[in-house]
Amino acid sequence: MRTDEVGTTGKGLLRVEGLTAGHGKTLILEGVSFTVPAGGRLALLGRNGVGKTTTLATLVGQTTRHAGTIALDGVELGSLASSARAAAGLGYVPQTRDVFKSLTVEENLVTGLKGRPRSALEEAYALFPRLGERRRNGGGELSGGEQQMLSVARALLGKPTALLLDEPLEGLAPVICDQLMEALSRLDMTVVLVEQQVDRALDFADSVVFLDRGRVVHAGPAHQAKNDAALLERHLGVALAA
Amino acid sequence: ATIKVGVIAPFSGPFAMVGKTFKEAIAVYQAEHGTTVGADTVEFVFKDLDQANPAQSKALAQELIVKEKVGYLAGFFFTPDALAVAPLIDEANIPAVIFNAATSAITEKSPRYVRTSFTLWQNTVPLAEHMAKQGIKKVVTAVSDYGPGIDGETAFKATFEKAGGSVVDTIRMPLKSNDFAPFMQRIKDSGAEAIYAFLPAGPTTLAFAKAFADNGLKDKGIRFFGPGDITQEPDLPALGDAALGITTTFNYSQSHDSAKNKAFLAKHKELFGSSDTVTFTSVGAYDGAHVIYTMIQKTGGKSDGAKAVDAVKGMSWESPRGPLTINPDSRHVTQTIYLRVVEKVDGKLQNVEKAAFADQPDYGYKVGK
Amino acid sequence: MTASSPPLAAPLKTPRDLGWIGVPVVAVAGLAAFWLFPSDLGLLTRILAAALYVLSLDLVLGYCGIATLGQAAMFGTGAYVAGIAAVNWVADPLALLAIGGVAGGLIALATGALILHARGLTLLMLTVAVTQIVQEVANKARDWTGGSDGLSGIDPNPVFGAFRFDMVGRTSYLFALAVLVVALLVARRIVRSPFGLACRGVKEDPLRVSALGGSPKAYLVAMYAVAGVFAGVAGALTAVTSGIVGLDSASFSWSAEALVMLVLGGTGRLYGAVIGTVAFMAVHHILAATDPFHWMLFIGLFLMGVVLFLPGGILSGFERLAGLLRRKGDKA
Amino acid sequence: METLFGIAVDGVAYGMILFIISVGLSVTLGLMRVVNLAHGAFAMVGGYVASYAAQSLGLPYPAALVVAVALTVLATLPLEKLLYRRIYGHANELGQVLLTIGLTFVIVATVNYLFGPTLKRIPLPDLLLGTVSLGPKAIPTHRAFVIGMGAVTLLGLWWLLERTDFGIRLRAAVDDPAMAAALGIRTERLYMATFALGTGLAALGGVLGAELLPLEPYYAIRYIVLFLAVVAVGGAGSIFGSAAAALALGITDTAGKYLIPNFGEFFFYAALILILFRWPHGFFKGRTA
Amino acid sequence: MSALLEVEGLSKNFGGLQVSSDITMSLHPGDRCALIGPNGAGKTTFVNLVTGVIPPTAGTIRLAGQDVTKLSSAERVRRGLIRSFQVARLFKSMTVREHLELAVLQRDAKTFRLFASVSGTPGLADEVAGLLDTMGLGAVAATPVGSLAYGQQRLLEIALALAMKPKVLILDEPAAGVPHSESQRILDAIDRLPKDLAVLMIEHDMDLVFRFARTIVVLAQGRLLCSGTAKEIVADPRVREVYLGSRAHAH
Ligand SMILES: Nc1ncnc2c1ncn2[C@@H]1O[C@H](COP(=O)(O)OP(=O)(O)OP(=O)(O)O)[C@@H](O)[C@H]1O
Ligand SMILES: Nc1ncnc2c1ncn2[C@@H]1O[C@H](COP(=O)(O)OP(=O)(O)OP(=O)(O)O)[C@@H](O)[C@H]1O
Ligand SMILES: [Mg+2]
Ligand SMILES: [Mg+2]
Repeated sequence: MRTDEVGTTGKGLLRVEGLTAGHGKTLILEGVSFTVPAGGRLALLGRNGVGKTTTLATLVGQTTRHAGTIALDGVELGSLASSARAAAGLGYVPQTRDVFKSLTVEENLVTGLKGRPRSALEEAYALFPRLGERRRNGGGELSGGEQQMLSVARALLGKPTALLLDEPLEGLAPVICDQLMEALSRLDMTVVLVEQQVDRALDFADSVVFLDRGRVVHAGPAHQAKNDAALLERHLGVALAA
Repeated sequence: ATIKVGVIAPFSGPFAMVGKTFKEAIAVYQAEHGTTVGADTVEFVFKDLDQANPAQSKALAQELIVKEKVGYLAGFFFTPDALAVAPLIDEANIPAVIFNAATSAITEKSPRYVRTSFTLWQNTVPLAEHMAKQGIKKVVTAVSDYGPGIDGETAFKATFEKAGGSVVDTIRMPLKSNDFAPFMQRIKDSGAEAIYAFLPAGPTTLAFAKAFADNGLKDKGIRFFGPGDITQEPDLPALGDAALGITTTFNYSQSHDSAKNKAFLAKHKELFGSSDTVTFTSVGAYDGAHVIYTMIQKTGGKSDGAKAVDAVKGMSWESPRGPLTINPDSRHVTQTIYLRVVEKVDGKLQNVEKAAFADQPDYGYKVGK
Repeated sequence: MTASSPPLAAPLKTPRDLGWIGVPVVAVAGLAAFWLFPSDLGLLTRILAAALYVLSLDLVLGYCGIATLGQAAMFGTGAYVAGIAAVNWVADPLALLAIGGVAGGLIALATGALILHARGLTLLMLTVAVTQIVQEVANKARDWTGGSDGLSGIDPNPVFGAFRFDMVGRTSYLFALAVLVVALLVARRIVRSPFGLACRGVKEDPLRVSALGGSPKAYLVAMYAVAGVFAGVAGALTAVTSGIVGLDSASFSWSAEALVMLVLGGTGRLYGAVIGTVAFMAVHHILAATDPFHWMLFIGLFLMGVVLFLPGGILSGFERLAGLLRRKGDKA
Repeated sequence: METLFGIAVDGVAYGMILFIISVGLSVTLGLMRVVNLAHGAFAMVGGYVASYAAQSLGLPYPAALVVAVALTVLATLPLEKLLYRRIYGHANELGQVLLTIGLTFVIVATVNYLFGPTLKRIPLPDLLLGTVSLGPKAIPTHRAFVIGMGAVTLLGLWWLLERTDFGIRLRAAVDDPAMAAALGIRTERLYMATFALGTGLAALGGVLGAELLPLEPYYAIRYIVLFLAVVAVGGAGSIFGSAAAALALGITDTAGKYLIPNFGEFFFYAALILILFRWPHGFFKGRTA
Repeated sequence: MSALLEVEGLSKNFGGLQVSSDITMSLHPGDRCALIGPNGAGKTTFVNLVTGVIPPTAGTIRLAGQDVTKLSSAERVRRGLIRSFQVARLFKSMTVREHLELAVLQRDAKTFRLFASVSGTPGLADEVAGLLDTMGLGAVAATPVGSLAYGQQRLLEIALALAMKPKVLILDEPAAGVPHSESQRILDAIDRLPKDLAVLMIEHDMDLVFRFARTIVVLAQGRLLCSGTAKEIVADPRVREVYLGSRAHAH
């Protein structure tokens, strides 16, 4: 893959090879491979139900891995417990947000600190002022979008070396989307982004992988894909609003 | 031939001790009198019924009669379990010898019941009379709210008031009570000089006696009377000094001073290493075994319930607890009831006999509820 | 996977019950037991009645997700009302079952309407409280129920005026078996009805059900009442076949035992109730007979073993076995 | 008036004992969402250890208390690893019920075998014997002591669970274990620690409560309803809730027994129903999301 | 024509926080209205109020002329006020088909039939089949919903709403997590609905909003900011400022 040649200085080199995984016995992914260089940004795209979420979930260790390797900066994560992977530098924003409903906003953020001082919480409130206003509210009381913000902020607080985002823009107002993508692009960490807003995703990413039925069906640079209407049509069934 | 006797009793669960004492007492009896009567060998078959459960009791009796082909039923710790078999023993014409279940009404329910234990009336009447004689005027009754407790209350009230005393308050305590402080408060407020208390032996009695001491009723000079079950020997160590001074009437105490009892205890110790667990249920079973042996002998081994029961009506004999007679109509043992006080006898808490009331019948027979 | 197949594996749907074979299997097994253990009919009869009782719990727990420790309230009510009726007025066994069922259903309806707004532990506690109160009423109403001495003297007429309840217990057993089989058929019908479907919806997410325009509580109360009828019949059946009713029939521990037996067999499958009951009571009986002093140790280990090695209950074990065999079959 | 005062004092005393005995369950059931019916068994184990330590080894009461708690925790930690770990999680409540009942049976049988069915006691130091008088009303010194211990436990737990990162992480891990793990929280260790806390508290309660709930093998089963009642009324997982509930139930029970002893049972359970009707989630809405 | 849904002076506070303040609006037969606004503006709350999930602090709600403010949510559903959930809320262990069967049976008030059989209910199977292919869920009909991809669950959400034959249909972010290719299905399905019913959609995906809505209502901090046609809204500087942001012109 071309992405291999991109400078792999700094931390966050994520290499996934021959990943075959699923839920229990039911296989979802078959031999998924891709590599994201340190600080690289990969967009992981595909239709409904092709295995995007399963891929990310497998990286963080929430599914059953039948074969394949997951290496972050050369450290093999595949056999580690979910918590150990997080410790090794993985950050995860699940599609279903998964905020802790019984904890307050502030407590939710604390769970993401990974040992950093509480003062660090201000970073989150700076990124999403809305959360600051709600810090005493129960996580379950938040609006859909607010939960999304909370989930993202919580992941960022841990200063992961590689961040996995599953449709982070879902349910966010366009302005907020702008702000979030803007904030993300300022981060220097490896990012794997699953997103339905293909145009935004491709603007953000430098390389892209298309999944179909649990397999990688195309991998390449993002800018190329963005202008290849046929490709998008084939793998997503959409042409971007020009 | 082999004649089987089916014993239904708790061998597991909270009341496992009872089954154990039954079993041991029977073993002692057989050790003394052999396992044969005339040409027949007597074999005891034990069935576990861990708690009051009449339906199960009946099923077990059925199994014993139909499958084990027993000629006699025996045991029965709880009243309902004894009552449950009435239709069976009538239809199968089999005698049922009750080692414990103490509600008077039972023997009225079938002519084939014979009982070798005691009833609450039997223990309570002499106690109430004694208390009256002591010049006690005002008493509170505190009993667990179930059959035996209520029997006790009724018996006491009737007798004590007839003897000129007055029962200032009758408290029926839920069986599941843990904290007895409020009852103690109530007893205090009632201004009674003494209480008549009955609870099933075990944790509740312990908690009750503790509360009695802890809440200063003892110090206030209120006296504690009751049927002997509440100070049965196995519980005394746990009761500790809280039990000192509790005055009870009962048909048996380990410390009963008689040759028969000494022999009985000795044999028990010989067989089982210790006789600490010997208590009223032991003699209930021991004498029950005697009755059954007599029945077998008198009927020459032919199983005929009606005959067997008739054969023992009116029979008298000397038991470790004293002289016994089976009253022909109530088919319940007439026996001596002893007045005991809990005292420390060389470091060990004991029910020490102070007086004896001879030939006490079941005053509760045909009294009805 | 071929390109045409949708990107998902075979549905992981568990069978809701053993299908139509279940009922005949129970009937046949029941008759077999009748021939095999002719002198244990007393115990076997109790097992059948208990199975019906546990089945009633499965309707609530397995199909509505209401965990209750109060099933004995309905069982006890059914038993006592039928018993009292038998002692005072009615003698026909079938009529007595009907009376018990109605009584159980009514008490369930009344208490259910009162407590079923609650969930989880709260509901568990409420059901316990109801049971305790029912038991206490039975204890207090000595003149009617005999209190702790038990309600004895129940002596019903022969079934259909022809088969009298003999000492060996043949009539009792066959009578109980017939009742259980009928009950299974009815229960099976109910859980596969639209009503059953709605109840499963409530089990999963009550709020979603009300968003579909249904009232979750109405379903719960209804099913609770239906289960009450089953439990009441079971109680009456016990009263009729054993001729006596004790306070234990409305006790907390009897409720707890129902739960244990059901979970042991497997919830939400009807037959799990039967299997669990047979397994538990048989094991209990055998252990208690062989080693009364320590049966508790072994039954404890037995329960733990099932949870650890057969999660989902004994029935799920069978299902997995069947699954393996089937796969073997496919290979061959 | 004096009567009311008497009822209040006895009620509070009883309530605090209930709290001490039940709070451990509030931790395992309320916070970890494990329907741990073996709570009574653990409490009993604690009691027996203390009884043995005091009577056979002649240790002084405080020492016996510490030994009991420590040994119980040590003895039960393997259980967490071998048994409980497999049944954590919402989906499995019924499995939890069955397993913990089984465990209880095993413990009962074992204790019965080792110590016999007779009642055991934990002799009190002279300090705790006798009574202390509060105005017109006197209560056993031992109860006053328990009240004190209860208050300490209450505050300690509240601080631990609400004010420390440990508390936050724990609640997160209970709320959504998978997500918590994905955030780097080591759920297993957290659960183990909390389980230890729960059993430790159970043991403490078993020892301190022994005067009221005497030790015998069936202790483990006899009182479980009582414990559940306290937790339910308090609102699962809320420590203050449990305390409030314990007091409320204690006072209710006392009042019922004092005023209408012959219907005490009705009174208690009727009150329970009313309370739970008014507060379906317990006094302090439990942490059930 | 008279309004199907009328909301008047609707307000809601959570503790001190005013989440909806004095909202007044109405939907008429045939309306295709989009409700947009920043996160936390109070859109979902508004839906919850209208559908009776939570009680309002003040205000009245009328459905086809009748005041339903006091009615339970279930009662409102029975009167044709149907909503779909922002975060899919489904019965995890039940299959897709069972979901639709339940919805239809519930709609026809047949769910208290204890002794009937589901499969035997006349007309049910066909109707369910119809719904399945409207949403392209045929392939997963027998799959327990717990093992559906999120997007597929969203489609089922819509299918359920349709199954209930609504008079007023409220869709809370129906396309969230559904890619554009699929979201077209949703629009098609909505287009096929009887013309005389009113649809209110909450959505952050602007193409979808513009493709769907004839009128757009903007909510901000619990108040109605403005309403109008797509053009007017896009043109409104306040809307750009609080909501659309820079990318709006892309459309
Ligand atoms: N718990 C589960 N058990 C079994 N199969 C599952 C489970 N969860 C998802 N699947 C299946 O795995 C496949 C991939 O699901 P996944 O959520 O990864 O898709 P996705 O690409 O994220 O789709 P979407 O864009 O809708 O989120 C789907 O076909 C889904 O049905
Ligand atoms: N139960 C509650 N308690 C307290 N605050 C609440 C509660 N429910 C909602 N809120 C607050 O009300 C505000 C509006 O919530 P709502 O869900 O209506 O927003 P929304 O417009 O749907 O936002 P989104 O587009 O992100 O879904 C949010 O700030 C939320 O924090
Ligand atoms: Mg996904
Ligand atoms: Mg919303």
